[in-house]
Amino acid sequence: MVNDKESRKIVDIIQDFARKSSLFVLAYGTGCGAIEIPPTMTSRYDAERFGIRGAATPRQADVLLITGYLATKSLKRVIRAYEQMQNPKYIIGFGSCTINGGMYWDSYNTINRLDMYMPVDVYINGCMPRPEAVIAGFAKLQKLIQAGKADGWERYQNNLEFYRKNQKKIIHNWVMPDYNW
Amino acid sequence: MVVANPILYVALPLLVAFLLPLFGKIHKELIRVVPGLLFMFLIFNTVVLFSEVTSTGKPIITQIAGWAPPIGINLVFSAFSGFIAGIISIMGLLVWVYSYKFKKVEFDNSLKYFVLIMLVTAGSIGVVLTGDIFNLFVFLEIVALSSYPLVAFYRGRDGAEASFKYLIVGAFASIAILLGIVLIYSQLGTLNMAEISLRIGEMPEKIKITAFILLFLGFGIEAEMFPLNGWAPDAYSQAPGPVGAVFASMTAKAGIYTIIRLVFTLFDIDAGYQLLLGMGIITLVVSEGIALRQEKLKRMLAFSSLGQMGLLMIAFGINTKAAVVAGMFILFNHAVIKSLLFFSGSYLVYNSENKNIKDLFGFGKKLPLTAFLFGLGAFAIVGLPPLSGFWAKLSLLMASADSNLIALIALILIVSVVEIVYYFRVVNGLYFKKYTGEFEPHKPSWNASLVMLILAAVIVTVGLYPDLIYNYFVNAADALMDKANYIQNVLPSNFVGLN
Amino acid sequence: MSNLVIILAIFGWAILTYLAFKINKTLGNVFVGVLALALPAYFFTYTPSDYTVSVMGMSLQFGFTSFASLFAMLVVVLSSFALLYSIPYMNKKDRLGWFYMNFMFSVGGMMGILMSKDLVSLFIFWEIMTWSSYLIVIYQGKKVNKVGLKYMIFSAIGAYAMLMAIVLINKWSGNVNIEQFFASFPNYSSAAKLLSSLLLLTGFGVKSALMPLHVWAPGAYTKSPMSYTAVFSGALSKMGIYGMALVAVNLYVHSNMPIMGEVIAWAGAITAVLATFWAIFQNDIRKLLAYSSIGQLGYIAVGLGIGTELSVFAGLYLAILHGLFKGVLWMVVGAIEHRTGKTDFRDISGLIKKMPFTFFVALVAIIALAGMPPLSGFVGKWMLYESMITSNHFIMVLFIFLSSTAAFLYCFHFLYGLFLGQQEDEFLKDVKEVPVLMMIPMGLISLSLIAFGTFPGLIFKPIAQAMSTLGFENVTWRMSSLTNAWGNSMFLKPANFMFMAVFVFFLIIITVVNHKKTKKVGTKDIANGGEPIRDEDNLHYSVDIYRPFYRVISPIMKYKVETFYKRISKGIEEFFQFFRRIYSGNGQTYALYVVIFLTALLILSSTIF
Amino acid sequence: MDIGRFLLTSITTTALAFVVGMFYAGFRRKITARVQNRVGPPVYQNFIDVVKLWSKKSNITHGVMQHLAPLWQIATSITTLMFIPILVDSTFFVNLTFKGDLIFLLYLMVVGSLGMALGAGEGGNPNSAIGVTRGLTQMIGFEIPWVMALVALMIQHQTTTIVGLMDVQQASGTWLMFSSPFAFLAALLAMPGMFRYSPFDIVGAPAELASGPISEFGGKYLGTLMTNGSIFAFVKLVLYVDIFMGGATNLVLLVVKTFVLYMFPVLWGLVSPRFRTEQSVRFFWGWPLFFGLLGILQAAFL
Repeated sequence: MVNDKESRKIVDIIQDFARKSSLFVLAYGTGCGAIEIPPTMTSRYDAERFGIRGAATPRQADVLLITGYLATKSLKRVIRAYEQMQNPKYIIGFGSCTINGGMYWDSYNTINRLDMYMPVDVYINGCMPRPEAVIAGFAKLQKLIQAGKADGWERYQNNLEFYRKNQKKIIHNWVMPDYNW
Repeated sequence: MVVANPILYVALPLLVAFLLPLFGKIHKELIRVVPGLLFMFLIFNTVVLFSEVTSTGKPIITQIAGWAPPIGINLVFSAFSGFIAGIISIMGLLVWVYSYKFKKVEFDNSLKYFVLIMLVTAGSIGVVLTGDIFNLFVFLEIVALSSYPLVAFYRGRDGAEASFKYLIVGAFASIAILLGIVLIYSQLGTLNMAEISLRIGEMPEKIKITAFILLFLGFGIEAEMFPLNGWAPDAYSQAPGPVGAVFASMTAKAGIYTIIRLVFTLFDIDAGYQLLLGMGIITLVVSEGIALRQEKLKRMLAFSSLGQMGLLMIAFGINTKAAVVAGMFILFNHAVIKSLLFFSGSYLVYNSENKNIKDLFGFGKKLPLTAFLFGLGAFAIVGLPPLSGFWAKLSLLMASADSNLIALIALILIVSVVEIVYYFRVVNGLYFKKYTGEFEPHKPSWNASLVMLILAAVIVTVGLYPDLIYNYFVNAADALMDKANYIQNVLPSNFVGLN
Repeated sequence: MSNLVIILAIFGWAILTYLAFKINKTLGNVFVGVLALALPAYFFTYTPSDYTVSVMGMSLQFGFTSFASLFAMLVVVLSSFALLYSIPYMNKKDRLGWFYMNFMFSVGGMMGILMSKDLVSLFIFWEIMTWSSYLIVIYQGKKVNKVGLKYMIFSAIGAYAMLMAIVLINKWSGNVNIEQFFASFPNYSSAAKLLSSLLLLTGFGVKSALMPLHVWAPGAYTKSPMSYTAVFSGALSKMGIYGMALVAVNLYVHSNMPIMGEVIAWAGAITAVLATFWAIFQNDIRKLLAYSSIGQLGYIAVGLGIGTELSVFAGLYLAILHGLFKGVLWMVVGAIEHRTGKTDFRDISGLIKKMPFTFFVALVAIIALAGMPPLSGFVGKWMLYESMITSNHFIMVLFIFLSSTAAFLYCFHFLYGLFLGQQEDEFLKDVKEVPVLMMIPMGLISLSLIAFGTFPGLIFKPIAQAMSTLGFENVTWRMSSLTNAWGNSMFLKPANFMFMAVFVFFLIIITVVNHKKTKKVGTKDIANGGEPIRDEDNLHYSVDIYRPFYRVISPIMKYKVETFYKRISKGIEEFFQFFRRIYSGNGQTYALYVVIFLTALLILSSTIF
Repeated sequence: MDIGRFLLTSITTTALAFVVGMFYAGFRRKITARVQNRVGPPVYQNFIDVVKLWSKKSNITHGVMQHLAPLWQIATSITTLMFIPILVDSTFFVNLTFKGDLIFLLYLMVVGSLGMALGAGEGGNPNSAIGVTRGLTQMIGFEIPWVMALVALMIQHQTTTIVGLMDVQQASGTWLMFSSPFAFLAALLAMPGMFRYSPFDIVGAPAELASGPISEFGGKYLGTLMTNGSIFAFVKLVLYVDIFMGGATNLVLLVVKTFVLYMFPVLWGLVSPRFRTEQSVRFFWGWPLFFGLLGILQAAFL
């Protein structure tokens, strides 16, 4: 996939517009940040305005939200969920914890940098990020998608060995099936 | 006719019975061979006489010692009595073949056995053939007296007990019959059945009925009618294997013959038919019901046999020609099928102490032929086509339908379902229950197998083509139903005179 | 060549086959194969001629009516397929000669029933069919007393009811000829009409497993080898339908007793509903299909009971069709049993991976069973519904609709539980597709099911001929359209072709688009909250899957007819136990009986004589 | 039949159904949002969703049945559409209107669900199987009153075709929903079940079953399913309108009538919590069944 805007065909532009305007979110409530999802989705902030809605299973989802700290135990599940999602797929790191560990930076059972393990497209800073910030993050993601630059899923494919190495450092009893695309 | 004569039926077996010990002195094997020869001759006798009866259409009447009836004693070989006599002699031969090796090592026992069998044969055929009521009584006594030791043959406690019960009840039968005969003789002054039949109207009503009741009771005991058949299950189950078949195919036939003669020929009481029918129904239901609850094979077969006797009484109690034909058919079937069941059944429980049904579980694989033949017999007796039992049942049902006895049809069919239940339980057990290993299967000897195969062949053949013997039944029924003809043939002069 | 020869030839061949298996298994199989091929070859080429045998003063007549030959066609086709199928299926079992002999006996029995023109020979062949099927039911030796004896008892009750009817008919009509019975039936008194027809119905109802008399069916269908059950449930139970059609149509419809037809129809409707409910909750495939068979026979009874032209036509069509698709389904079960040795939903899953052909034929048969367009089952369902609606059976139509909607539940359960769902490598390791000889029968019947879906006229012709025997002359039929009594029509070709066209169009689209990036993944790779599933985790959800529905209808399901029968039989046994005490084994008692009997007779002599 | 003309009309009909159905789904989301005091997505949001799903770059399938599952659905929907008169006495939208009748439609309409059930089953996801069993159970529930309503109409007017029923309404000038109110009530109450809208949405409850039967479907499969959903919704609505509301003489009227009818399950769904499976079956076998019976009695005896 070529990333410069000039060479893109009209079909790609339409498709990217559709991808941007219809984001199905697999809200994986890993950490305390998950509490900010309900106000984002419900009447006060109403993310559905922007075509953002929940999806029940990874098969249907486009966006994986990592809501806050990621315990080593849930990392495995998150990776699994991500790998089951279908391309193109995006990850939004949510809150400080996903950037550098946040208040859990020295905890024995959380990971500090999410992008060592998974390809993050957009980070939303804050502890907690308020719904406004969340929506701003989504807007940023939408811009990236429209520009064809939200290529986390490609990075994951291309650098799978790097991610696997880091993942296996954390997850000792590795029983995951192979990532097959 | 020199060679074949009805008298030989009675005389020869009696003679052989008495001479058998002497034969035994000459050569041990003779006690086995001679009865067989005798039976073969009896069958020959039957064939010859029967062909004559069929060709002339008249019964053969033999006068003993040259005295003409009603004074003299006579034997009447009609299509009816001759048919039963034929069945008895053929079954006798088969029993003989079956039990040829019976107790071969114990000379005394086998001698006893064959003598008794001879006596039973003589008595049974005598009962069937005689035209004289007192002689009938005498022959019945011969049957009874030879049956007692057969029941107690094994000299065990149970056998003796069964025999004793038989004896007690048999004594009642003797008394009742004798009293009845005395009553008749005192009123009519004759013992000839034809003449009694002719002049029964002369008897005062009360005495006639009393005599009828007494004879009915006595003959009912011999015919295994409920509730007079308490002796029968014990006797059947305690007697040696082949004797069960003897009882079913010979003595029971004699017993039912007496009661048929009583109702059909001797007396002119219409209620007699209904009484016979009613008692038949009760016998059928009670016996088959009890057979359902039996745990011992032979007792089950015995009760089933009683049920068949009930069926016979029903058939003759209906008193139409079709019903009597059906009755003859059932009589034939009962002899053949029940013998097959007794023959094969006794091999199945050969080594078992208590002869329990559960002792023969799994024998289907151990004794394939015997088990198969038992199964075939079971299929036949419950009336599954294309075996012979079906045609008998069908003709009985059609006869009852013709007489508007719809409830009776339903009853018979319900009882047939009960029959299916208990027979199929045994057959299922034979083939599909696990072999306990407690009892060694005993292989039937070749002669026993032969007999069973012959019986099975008869069952199948008659089932496939009932017309083969159907005409005999019709003729027999004709002979039985036509009372006037009977009287005319026995007493030509009197009958004409009366008219 | 006379008709009787066919039957005798089959019986003779049965015995020869038995002997052949005694010599050599291969030889025996050859014998089986020869019959399987010769039977249809002979049946479809010969010209029937009547034959009369005289037995015991009754004349037994043999010959085909066109109605009987419709059913004979089903019997011949299904039996020859089932015999072919048996050869590989039964290969590893023992006592094959016995099995095939009884198999052929029952085939001969069925042919005999259809050839009989009088009631006695019908009864004889009926009983031959009954005991030979009984011998096969107990052939595997499982639960012989519980299942086999139950089958035999019910069959006997039915058969004896029939026998009673036959002897009564013989009395009332003067002979046992079937046609003359129908001719003289209107002259019967009303009690005689009721009695004779009800008894006949009981007889036929047992074999066709109508509701209060169905108790034997689940066990018997389950316990016989599947290759025989295909015939048992497909063709043998149709003998009951055959008789019922004769009774319902010839006696009730044409003799102005429609109320009895209603009784049959209602019995059928209730059977259809309850049996379907029971089928839904089964966890054994064979039980499921057995109950389903009972339910399907209920539809047929409804069609025959209503007795209009369309409904009888629908009933006959469904009867033939049920024989075909249930034949396939039992063969499918047999195939699964053959390859996996299991028949319980607990043990089986994901067979589509290893047995795709079997899955395909099962799918076809199930769609036909469920009555879905575009396959043949729908044609029958359509005619049945239309006939009910046009004849104002509006409550009954709801029962039937409830039943056929509920049937979707077990249809799904069947396909999903066996073929779909989680694929367990451990379980599927040794499974492979069935041998070709088993595929051929299943495949051919499935093809016919597909063909009849669009061109039911292929089979309408013999049905229309059969209808003329039943007194519906000149039934009009068309190759691929249906019409009801109000003149509303259903055109199958446009409907089915439209469906297929759209299907294929979208199939192309969905396959072509993004084809390279469409991956096939295993069933362990499922979205389950991110937890990877290990090989030993079995997430197959196929046992007790309809609990919510059970909670809804549990008030009905509490009552089982079987309990009622159990109570009756227990009562009877206890009653006879009482009798048994009469024989105390004591000589004095017996003597007492004699005295009592004598006294009673003497006392009662004045009243008796 | 002229095949070219048929192709034209059928494709037009399908396109119409697709567009209208999509907008209805959009309106439903919009209305839902407004009721929940939200702005909600644009009404064309569903088009975007479908386009997005079709433009997914990878797809997974568990096997051939799952691959075929959406096809059963969509083939069913479009075939059903062909058999339903879109407009009264229209010379254009004839399609296959005169080739089938209501019994056929009743059966045809469930083919899709069963094909879908098989596809969902092959996915091997227990959630799908649970969803399917619930869906099938619920189907038994709502089909009965629905069929009762149809039977009542059929026996009253002695016809089994939709065209026949529409002719009856044309001739009498009265809609069947007024002349057969009980049948209409029964059918109306069965409607939310048919749409699987709340309170009968336990089949695919997202929080409970992870969207049930479709939980293994993504990308183009889900896109096909959504397309089908909109067409099928239109099919059902037009069927109701044709049968009970006299059909429509032009497209505007058709849209108005179907939209009004559509509001019933939508609005009811908005204010209802979710029924458990057995509760929903009991619901359908309660009042709707009673109304259906009344309808049949009315048809049979009045």
